[in-house]
Amino acid sequence: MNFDELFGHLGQHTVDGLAKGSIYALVALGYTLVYGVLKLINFAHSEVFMIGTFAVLGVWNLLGADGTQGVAMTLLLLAAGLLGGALASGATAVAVERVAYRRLRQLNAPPLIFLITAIGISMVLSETFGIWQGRLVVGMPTLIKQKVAFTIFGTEVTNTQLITIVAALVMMFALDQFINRTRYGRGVRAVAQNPDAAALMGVNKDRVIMLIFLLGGLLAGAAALLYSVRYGNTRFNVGFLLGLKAFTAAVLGGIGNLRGALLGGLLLGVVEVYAATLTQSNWEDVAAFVVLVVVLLFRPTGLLGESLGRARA
Amino acid sequence: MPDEREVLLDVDHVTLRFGGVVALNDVSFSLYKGEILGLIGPNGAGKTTCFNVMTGVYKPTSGGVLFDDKKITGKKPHEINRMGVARTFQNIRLFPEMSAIENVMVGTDSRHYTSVLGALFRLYRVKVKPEELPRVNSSNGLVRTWQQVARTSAKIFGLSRHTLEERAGERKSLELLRLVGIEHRANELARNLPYGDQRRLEIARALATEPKLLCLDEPAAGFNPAEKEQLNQLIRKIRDMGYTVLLIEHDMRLVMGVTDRIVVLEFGKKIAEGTPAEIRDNPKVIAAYLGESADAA
Amino acid sequence: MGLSAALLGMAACQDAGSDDTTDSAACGGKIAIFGAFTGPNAGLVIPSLNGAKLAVKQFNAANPDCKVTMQDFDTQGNADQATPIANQVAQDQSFTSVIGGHFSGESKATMATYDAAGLVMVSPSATAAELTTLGHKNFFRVVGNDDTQGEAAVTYIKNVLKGQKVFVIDDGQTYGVGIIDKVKAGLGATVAGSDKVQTDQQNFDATISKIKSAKADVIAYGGYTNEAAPLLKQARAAGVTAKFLGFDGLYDPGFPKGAGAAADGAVVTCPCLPAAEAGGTFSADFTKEYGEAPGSYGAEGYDGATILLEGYKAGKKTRAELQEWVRAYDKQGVSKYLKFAENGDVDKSKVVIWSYDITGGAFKAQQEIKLS
Amino acid sequence: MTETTNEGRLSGVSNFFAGVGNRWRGLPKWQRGIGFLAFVAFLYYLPLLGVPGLTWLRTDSIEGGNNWAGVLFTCAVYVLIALGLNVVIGLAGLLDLGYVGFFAIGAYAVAIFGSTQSPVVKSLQDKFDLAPEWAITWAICIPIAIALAMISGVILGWPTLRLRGDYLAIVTLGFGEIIRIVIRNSTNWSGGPAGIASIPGPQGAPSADNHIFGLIDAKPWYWLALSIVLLVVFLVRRLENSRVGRSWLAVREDEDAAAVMGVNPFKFKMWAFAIGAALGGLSGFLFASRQGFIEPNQFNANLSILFVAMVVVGGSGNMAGAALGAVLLAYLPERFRDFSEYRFLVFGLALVLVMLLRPQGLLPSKRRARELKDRQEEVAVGA
Repeated sequence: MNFDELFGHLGQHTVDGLAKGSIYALVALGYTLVYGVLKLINFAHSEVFMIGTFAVLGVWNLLGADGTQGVAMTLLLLAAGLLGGALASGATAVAVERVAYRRLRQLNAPPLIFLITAIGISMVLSETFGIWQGRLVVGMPTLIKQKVAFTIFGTEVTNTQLITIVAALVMMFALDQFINRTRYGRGVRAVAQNPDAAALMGVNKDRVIMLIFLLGGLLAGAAALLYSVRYGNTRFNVGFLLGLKAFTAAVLGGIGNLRGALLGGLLLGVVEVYAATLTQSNWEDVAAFVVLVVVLLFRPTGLLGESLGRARA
Repeated sequence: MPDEREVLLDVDHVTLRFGGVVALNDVSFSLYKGEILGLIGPNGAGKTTCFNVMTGVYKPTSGGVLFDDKKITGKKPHEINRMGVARTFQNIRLFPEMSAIENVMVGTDSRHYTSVLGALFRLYRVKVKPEELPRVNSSNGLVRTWQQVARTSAKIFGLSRHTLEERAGERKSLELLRLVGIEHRANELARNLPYGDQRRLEIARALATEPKLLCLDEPAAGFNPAEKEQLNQLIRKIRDMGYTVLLIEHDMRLVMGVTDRIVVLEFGKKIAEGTPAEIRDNPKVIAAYLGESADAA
Repeated sequence: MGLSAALLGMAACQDAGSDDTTDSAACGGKIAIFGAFTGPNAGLVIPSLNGAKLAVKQFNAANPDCKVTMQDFDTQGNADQATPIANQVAQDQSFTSVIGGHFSGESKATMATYDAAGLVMVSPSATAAELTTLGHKNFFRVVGNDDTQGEAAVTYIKNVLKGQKVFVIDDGQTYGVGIIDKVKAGLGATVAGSDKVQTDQQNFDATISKIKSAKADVIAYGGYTNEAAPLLKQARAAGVTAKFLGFDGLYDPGFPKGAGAAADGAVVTCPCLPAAEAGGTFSADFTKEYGEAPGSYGAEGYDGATILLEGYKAGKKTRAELQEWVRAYDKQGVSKYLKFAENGDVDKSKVVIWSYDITGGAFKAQQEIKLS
Repeated sequence: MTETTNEGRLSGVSNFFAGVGNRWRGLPKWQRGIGFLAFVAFLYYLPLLGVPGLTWLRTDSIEGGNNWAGVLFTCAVYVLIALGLNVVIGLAGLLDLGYVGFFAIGAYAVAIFGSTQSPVVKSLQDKFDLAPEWAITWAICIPIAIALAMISGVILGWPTLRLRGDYLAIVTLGFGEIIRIVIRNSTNWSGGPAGIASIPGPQGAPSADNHIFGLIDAKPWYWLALSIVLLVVFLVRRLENSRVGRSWLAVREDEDAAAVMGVNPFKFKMWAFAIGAALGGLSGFLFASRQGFIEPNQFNANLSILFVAMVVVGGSGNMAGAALGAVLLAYLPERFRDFSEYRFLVFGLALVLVMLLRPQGLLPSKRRARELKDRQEEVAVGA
């Protein structure tokens, strides 16, 4: 147990953890949105994220990113990457809903069937990329050279970390506002609370469900961009572990609860970095799951409790 | 006169709050062995909540419930059931994918001892009386031989407790189905039964747990007058069999006709208690019900 | 591909333990070669397969009256998938020798089966030191084991990199752990810190912090590309300038590709010979045949096949005869002088270990590391 | 358009099954008994399969050698797993995504206590001055494996069975991963990433002298596994048709109502979990004994998901269905090895198609199928 290292650079590890957790949180939102409305674990969401990273890579390659471009070009590449990633992920998410879930919803199949279908879809997507892109890690151009953005209390915060955390928070805030303030958001909340009543009130349930898949996909695409900027690598199975963690984060915070996803993601990121620092990196998954079990023991519905409908609370 | 009788259930100053809402406010009443007590009140008066407190679904904020001189508040629902409280549900809650008789057998199981090991290995043998031995009655030679082997082995080794309990449970379940009048539907899935039969099945299932107290939650809801009359008969029959009955019911004719005493709740408070005749003339009760019907109109 | 492992894994078998029915008249026989010919680490193994294929092709061309065939079996480097293959090969009496396994796990998993069937195994690249200590007499390898590679790495770190503070990382797998333990033991007090990462890990912040805190000047990494490439990339991005030393697991074109510019200057050691140093015309032949220079273990694959082929040529036909042939083999190969010690390891004095550095995304042979 | 025809075909298949099933149930008891015995005999005969016309079932990929009996052994082990998981998912209605954890515990139990190469056995040898060939006998490892799996099932179930379904899913998933990672990261007792070799079988440590349960011939292993499967089918059937089975169903259908009727939901859920765990441990035990070598990578989360898929694809709640699912998912990838790289793409596609076209599973339990049908009707009425 390396307490000296942990407490010696506590701020540093916390910032590392927050940056790591921000990506978990963005992906977790996809799980939470779908769960909040459909009470369904969308296991294919990890592949939605994976496809986002490949889309970002594709866009960058197309535009000839090589890590030596100027500021304007960098901004353009970021924007194009965001667009490409979000579109690809969003489209994938919506397609998954159309192909796999819609029919099952019409059959009113039990949740277990959705789960297996989602697993099947997830296999199809990741295997397709495994065959197409190879099973080895794929490098991406380094878009933003990592530099220390500022230092507080001896903790160095790098520019990419800053971008990741800030972007995640901004998107989270935007989503929160969208769900709570807009007409579409009201529809989502209505369906989440009582699908039948919402249908009676004239909310188009299928539209709302499409919307949440799209939103989840867009956020996963954004996460894919941040991931690409920060880590500069991807792989056909990059989504598996990350998706698992993101889902854990969603449950940790209270699945179906948007702010819970944020809290859960950040907490999980920090816990993992602390655990990896205290012991060794190959214990971080154990730490993550142990925290999950302990939290659920004391708060059986997660830290903030579930409910998309009452996200305002 | 009532005081001479033995108290079976004692609801003692029970208060239950949900957040800011007071669902039950200092409710007290007693139930005597062998009587039929009606629990009435306008919608939302707290009748079903009161049931839920008695059967362990909710824990009261303060106060307690004594059953057979034992405290049952804080006990788990299945423990309370074993102590002798059974109930039906206002919104029918059968096990829809099990057959009628299986539903009742779940009830009889609560008095049985066989568990996983018993069912798996069936080592606990019980001697059986000659008339209970398996019969040899098949015309097929192969089967007949098998039956003979089974009979001989039962003679020598006895039968397992599992087998005996299964048989007893089946027999008793059939009797109860006959009692409530749906014996002919024993093998149908609960969800396929007509509405009235589902209600009857709930009563049979509750009786199967061999309760001392049977709580019926609006058993006549949705019944036509003829069915209500049958139910009236059934409840009396059940009481005559020695059960104590607590009845929540909206239908005044049924309540007034069948109960020995009545407790009236309004807004979570007890407003009256007495014989049907006393309740009928109680101005508070009349006000409560008139108020309700005025609202409803 | 755990799932694939799961699905395929548990099968194994044979139908009849029939007698040795090899046709005694004809010269020649059948070789089975197994390894990770697909999957993430196939890049490490394919050159060896190609080397062996080349040897067989040349042999058959030179000896039309002594036909040897070789059949390849893909394990994806997975112990689970190697066992059913071992069972099939073991009971198909037409197979009289085996090349493989290419990774240590699959070798360990199948050794007992091949041993029971009396089949000799010649491994071009399974390097876990443990393999030759398990008491199976049928296993031989034409490479130095991880202990010798670890020793070489220690020498290299001390003499060439002049590391004062070495940070060691492994991936928690058999191969990585084995080699790093050896390095740690050899370096003693100069090890400034250590970490263990895990397969498919994506974020290495904690590891990088540890490297920084240790103020390491050399990083030694035992493992494969999928984790090493992102780790190195993230470390360089975070401003870690320590020299990076990997082992043969990273001697794979995928590594510089995955790590990009960050890989420049990284060094890997490998108990395999640079193409240009290989004896005879091997390197030229290989390049001619496959259009690229033999990568990792190309020469070793060729040597492994050659040992067996010469056995067939010498008239050895049964499994037992071939096993004896390999045990007694004593000859110069293209990668090194081939002579096996009692336990099946290649004679330690004959082990050849080279270091390769990466410049501009390609491996370049640097120097041979002499074992002290 | 194609979709409808597929559907039509599939429902034709299911009608066929239903027809066969009804006719089967219509037969006198003794005829059914004989039919069942004939089926069992066929199962025992299967590894020798040489009937012309059926030989295409075999999975021989090279001339002269085959792993047909080995594949059958795999199928039998998977059936055992499916039977255990079916108790948890199909009967008690608990979604367990960490079943591989119990499988791993069973496998590691026999490896750690039975192999001469395990660190635990070695330290026992040192401590008590035993011969280097000493290890705990295979037969004694059976109860150890089952007991360890069962105990870990109880330890996992105790805090988590109070959680609602989806939470249980993620917690069990985490549990499976924790088991694997802990085994992998601890070298001093589990052999760490290198795994443990020389795992014994009924005839002791693997060696060329084991003529029955040897390394190469899988037939005896298959017969052993098949016998265990039949025994387990018999025992689980006993449970299904008892107070225990009724309680599981009742809890699955309406937990609160069951509790009020005197069923202790926690107790029966725990039993389901423990029984499932025990069977998982037993199958892991068999797997490891046959394999002779195990390493932690063989027990990752994907495997748990595959296990759940077996039960659901086959027909959750129905032993025959779960077994069919297990056989298919173990057998098909072996039979179609030639697809190689595309195997898992095809596997995923098949999973999706089966679920979309036949959501109740291939051989649904009568109860589950009816539930689904009724739900469809509800929707139709609602729409």
